[in-house]
Amino acid sequence: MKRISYTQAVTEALQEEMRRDPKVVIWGEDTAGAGGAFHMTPGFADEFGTNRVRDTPIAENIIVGLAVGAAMTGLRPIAELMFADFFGCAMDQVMNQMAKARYMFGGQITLPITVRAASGAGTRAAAQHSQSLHSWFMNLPGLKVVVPSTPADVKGLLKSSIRDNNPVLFFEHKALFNIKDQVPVGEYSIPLGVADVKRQGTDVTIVAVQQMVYRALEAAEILAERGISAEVIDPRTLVPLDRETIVNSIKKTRRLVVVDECNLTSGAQNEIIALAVERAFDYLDAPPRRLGVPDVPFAQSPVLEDYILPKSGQIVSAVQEIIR
Amino acid sequence: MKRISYTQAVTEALQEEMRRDPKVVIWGEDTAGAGGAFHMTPGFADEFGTNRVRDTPIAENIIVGLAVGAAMTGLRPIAELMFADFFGCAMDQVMNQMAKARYMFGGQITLPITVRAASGAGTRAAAQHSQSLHSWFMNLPGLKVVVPSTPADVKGLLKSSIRDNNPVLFFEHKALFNIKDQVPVGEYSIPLGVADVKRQGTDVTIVAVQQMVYRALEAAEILAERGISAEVIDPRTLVPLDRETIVNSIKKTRRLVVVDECNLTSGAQNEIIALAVERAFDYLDAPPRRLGVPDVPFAQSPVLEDYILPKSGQIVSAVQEIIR
Amino acid sequence: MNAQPTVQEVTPDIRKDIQIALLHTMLRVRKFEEKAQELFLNNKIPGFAHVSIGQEAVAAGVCLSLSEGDYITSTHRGHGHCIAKGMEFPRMFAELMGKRTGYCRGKGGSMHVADFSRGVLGANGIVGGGIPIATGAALSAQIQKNDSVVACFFGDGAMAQGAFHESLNVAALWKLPVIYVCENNLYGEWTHYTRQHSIPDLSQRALAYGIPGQRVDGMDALAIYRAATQAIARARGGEGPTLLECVTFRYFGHYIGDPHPGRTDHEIENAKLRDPIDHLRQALLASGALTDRELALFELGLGNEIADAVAFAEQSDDPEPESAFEDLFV
Amino acid sequence: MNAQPTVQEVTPDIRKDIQIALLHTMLRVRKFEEKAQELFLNNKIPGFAHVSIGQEAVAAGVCLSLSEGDYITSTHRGHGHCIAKGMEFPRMFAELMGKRTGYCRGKGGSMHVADFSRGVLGANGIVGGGIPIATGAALSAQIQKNDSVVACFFGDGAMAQGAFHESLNVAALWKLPVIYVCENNLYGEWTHYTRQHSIPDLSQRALAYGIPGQRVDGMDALAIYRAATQAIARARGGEGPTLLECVTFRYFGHYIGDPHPGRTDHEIENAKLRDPIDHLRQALLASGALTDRELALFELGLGNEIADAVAFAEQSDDPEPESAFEDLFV
Ligand SMILES: Cc1ncc(C[n+]2csc(CCOP(=O)(O)OP(=O)(O)O)c2C)c(N)n1
Ligand SMILES: Cc1ncc(C[n+]2csc(CCOP(=O)(O)OP(=O)(O)O)c2C)c(N)n1
Ligand SMILES: [Mg+2]
Ligand SMILES: [Mg+2]
Repeated sequence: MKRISYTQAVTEALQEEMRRDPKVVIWGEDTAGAGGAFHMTPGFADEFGTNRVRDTPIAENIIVGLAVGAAMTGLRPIAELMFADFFGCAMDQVMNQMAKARYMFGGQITLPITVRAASGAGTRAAAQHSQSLHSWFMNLPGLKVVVPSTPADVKGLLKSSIRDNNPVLFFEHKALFNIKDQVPVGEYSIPLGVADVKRQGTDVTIVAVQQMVYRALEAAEILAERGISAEVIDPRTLVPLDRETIVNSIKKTRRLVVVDECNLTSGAQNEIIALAVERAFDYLDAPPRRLGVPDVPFAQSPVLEDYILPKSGQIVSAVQEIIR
Repeated sequence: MKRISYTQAVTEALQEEMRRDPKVVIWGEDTAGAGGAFHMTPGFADEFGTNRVRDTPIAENIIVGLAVGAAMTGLRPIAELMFADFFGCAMDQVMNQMAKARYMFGGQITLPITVRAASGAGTRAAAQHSQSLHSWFMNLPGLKVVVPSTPADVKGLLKSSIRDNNPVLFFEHKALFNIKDQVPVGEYSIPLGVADVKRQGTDVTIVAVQQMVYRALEAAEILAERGISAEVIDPRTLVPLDRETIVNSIKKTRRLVVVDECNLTSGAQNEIIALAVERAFDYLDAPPRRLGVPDVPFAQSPVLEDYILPKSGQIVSAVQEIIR
Repeated sequence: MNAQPTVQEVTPDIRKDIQIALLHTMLRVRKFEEKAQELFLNNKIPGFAHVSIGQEAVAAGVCLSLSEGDYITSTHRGHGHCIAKGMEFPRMFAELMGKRTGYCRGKGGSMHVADFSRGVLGANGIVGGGIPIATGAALSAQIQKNDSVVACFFGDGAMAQGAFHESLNVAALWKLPVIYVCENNLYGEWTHYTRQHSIPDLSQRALAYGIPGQRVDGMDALAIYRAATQAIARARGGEGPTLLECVTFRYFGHYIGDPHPGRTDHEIENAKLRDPIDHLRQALLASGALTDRELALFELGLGNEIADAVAFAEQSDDPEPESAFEDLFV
Repeated sequence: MNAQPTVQEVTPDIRKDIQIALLHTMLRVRKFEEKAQELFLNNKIPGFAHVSIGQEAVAAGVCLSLSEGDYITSTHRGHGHCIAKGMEFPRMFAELMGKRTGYCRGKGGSMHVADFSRGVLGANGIVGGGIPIATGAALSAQIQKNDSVVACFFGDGAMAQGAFHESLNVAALWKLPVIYVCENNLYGEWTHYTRQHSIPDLSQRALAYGIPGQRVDGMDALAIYRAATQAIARARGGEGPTLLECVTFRYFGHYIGDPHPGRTDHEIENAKLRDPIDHLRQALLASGALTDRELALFELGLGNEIADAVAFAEQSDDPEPESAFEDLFV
């Protein structure tokens, strides 16, 4: 094991896959010359050449569209969108082309595409640079959706995403960029569709994603001090979703709290709630609870941003309300 | 009362509002010269002039962007996107500008915009012309989302949408265009945020949207023959959502089935399920059930399209499974 | 556009067999689409379908300039491109009818027909949706250095989409091997292109990207063949993209069954006087390059081929309902 | 760009008081942003912020050509536009610091500052995001026949976005009263614009829309004022949009704190030799239009104004947490 940051994990995964497979190519705004807006592709242009590593103009629809056309004709592209919010500019190619092409064309092709983007709040970047959009993409058949929380997960899941023969949206959480943790040395990958139980427990299941995993773990510490044993599950990929692990945990703990950065109404949280009532209704000793961002955009003011992001204290309260 | 079609109801609402308020303007592809791709603005250019009624180029992002800029500076625009799928091309202006502008700017302005688009499946139009995207927009704070099922609702809700000082997405369901029904004569409107109980019942609450309202009513007929009394609730607007009416119904019937055309994973159905467990968990005698489109795009083949669209028989079965 | 009919000379710079192939291809497209219209109006084809009758010269002229390893992207009005690139009638009809033997197993229909084995990267139901994809395929050819060229078809209407601009800028910047073929049939749906674009000569948009732009008579298969051959050679030679605007006309409405009331009879009849098939046929017959008998035999064969293809499609089964769950993920 | 410094003559075609106002406006912008940099680096400004130091001539030249009822849309690098259009320091600083007294009550910050009472329709965090909005405001002015004109600012990078193309086509087609002002500071983030665009002279993109395009020295406030005044008169007269490309330079990195390592010292020093403020100041002093004393007094006043504004902003409270729930729906 070695200790690296979340962004270093991205870099290593990209680099190893580009070394392994000459069909892997990467492009985005400032990817080549500047080594990436978030410095995740440093020196890539030198190592792999500007044929395989490219700076694109600022035009997100073509950034994704290039990947669709290239994947149809034999490459394994990685497209960088910088901020997830910029999916707005790329949405036609994402929703009407990339997600649907294999299906519409009766399975004639595969589309081994990875689209990477930084999502999430906590950096005072305001409404247009803080969104979490995974609920949308879970509701768009044809895409896999990956939401890693730790450096080790980032590396293992990004390698699997690149190798996957389907389009994958890979969300890197901005507030976690500088987190450092142990990552296995040498070749390894983590399959898509396998949740990780980040903490074992018996009294309540907390399902949390990305930044919220850390807040859930903090909450679990506090709860432990109060004699409540919380199990924290990080789904790691939302499509495919490891329904078994989640359902089994709920059957064991008989209580569920879901915490995510999606806005509450029609957020990804609901999928876990619906799963619980669909597959474990009779096991539930209390109503499942969802925590998320209230239905407003993010403001730039730290006071306002912090106020609407779920905090560990709220997770603790939610758990205690259903374990009375 | 008089009997008119769903599309005639659109036309009447648009026409009455344009007559009432000179600030109301409308544009879209073929809106003026051809009277609309779906013939919902016939003769508008003649009556209101090509200053207020315009044909735009085929460029959805600017169609919405024009509305944002125009609303900021005193107009009350109606933007036509033809098919809801084309939101893909307009998404930046929808998600990063229209939905957020008032909030980002600290409430300095209002944005009285109505964006109309035809959504839903059932017309063999395949993957890029059949989507139901309301789950996404429910998860995008700053927009109201309207999903009318009957000509009377169309007319009353469209008039309210146009008069509303917030951005409203108004979805017209393609499969209902030719449905005819009674509509009040003379001026009337229906407030946004008030569900309609389309059929009263005591044994189960069925929440259904647009085309699915009709299938739910069919199911309710069949269930009635079998001695089960179903209440069918049409939320009519998803943002704001009339949570009271739905929760009260669930408390009364103690059972819930939700049916909608969103794909199942992270679909709008989940919001109703989450609502039920949040506000009526202790009343539920059985797990709430959701019906929707499985997680695949629509195919052109009628056999395939019909296979994945929820049918009244499935609603009946779902109800019977939870009323054993 | 000049509405005066003139008998064309056999053009010496284009080989006779190619001229005949152009005629044959146009006839194949025309007959296919006439049959598709009939089938649609008899409710044998579900959903939407759009025919390109009148515009066949563009599909034929461009696709016959391409090599086998080359690619095309097409549009909602794409039957012609598909057929000219070698796709076969039986599976085309089957796809239009939503049958399991169709190219896309009934999932695509007219607006999403594709044959990747022949380099057809798909029709597209989104106006402008194929332009970035074509550009990506060209980037792929450049990266893989495999000598392929992409022909990207789109309508006049599509040129207003942001996707057009983003694509041409990148293709020109990187000198990608792609040619952009605007089929300007004067209308996007029912609105004249001059009411959708701020300049009357759309080929001038090439100036914004520093690439050659050329306005071509879209009713003249030879002119298109000539322009496309040159543009493709340029693309293959690493000199980058070209924008061709082929000015043409669709004889029928926007979709099958649409009367397109906004056009005058005069406008339509005028265009028909310049019918691309009639003209090339007359020229080839007049010059002796083709005999009446050869042509009659070809048309007979074509008729039979169509009849067989329709029979194949009609006799094909619908997809298994459960196949709705196939073909999404690998 | 010519790097040789030359002393400018006072230009006779622009009134002296306007020339002085241009200088004052540029100084206001420069001093505001120098202070903003300092505050940011002292962690007084959260989030992102981008300064336009070096580019002030564009904001001043364009905004001083506008009338009060006119509008602008701005970008992520928008302080200059806002100040030149009359927004005031105290609420600007307060907004950057996320305070409740800010123009947007702390919700917007640097990237989303706006003042609708002065026609500032918002900075924008989306590259190209303001271009459709400006076009919509111009359509609104045309429909309401209220004589307003819109100035739409964007960077060289934004010109690659589809939104640019869609907007210019519509504005040109309908002859909307808008001027499109590209601030070409040679870089989008850290990539030179010639590696983002297929043509070196971005003003040539106007040809694609049939509108005038003009490349202007973006370091010369008078040249910009002249070009903008003409374009605005044209727009107000119903003749439609103009594209102005103002070639300029940002002295600092992409965002505050960014070193922008890809540029050479030589490149930066060369640009500074052409500093828009220095040049106009020298010209006005040399010609006697302005005295040293007048200038010193102005700068003194400006310094005080900034100090007071910062004090106001620093003393202002944060927003009430609950105000996060306000301002979404009416
Ligand atoms: C993004 C998008 N917007 C609108 C439409 C609806 N639509 C289908 S075809 C068409 C006209 C296209 O015009 P043009 O590009 O000239 O092609 P043509 O039909 O003339 O061949 C329109 C507006 C669509 N399919 N996709
Ligand atoms: C849609 C979108 N894509 C990318 C970005 C990230 N980004 C912010 S500023 C910028 C560079 C913009 O360049 P330019 O338009 O030249 O403006 P400048 O910063 O030079 O003033 C980029 C890529 C963004 N904010 N929005
Ligand atoms: Mg056309
Ligand atoms: Mg720039």
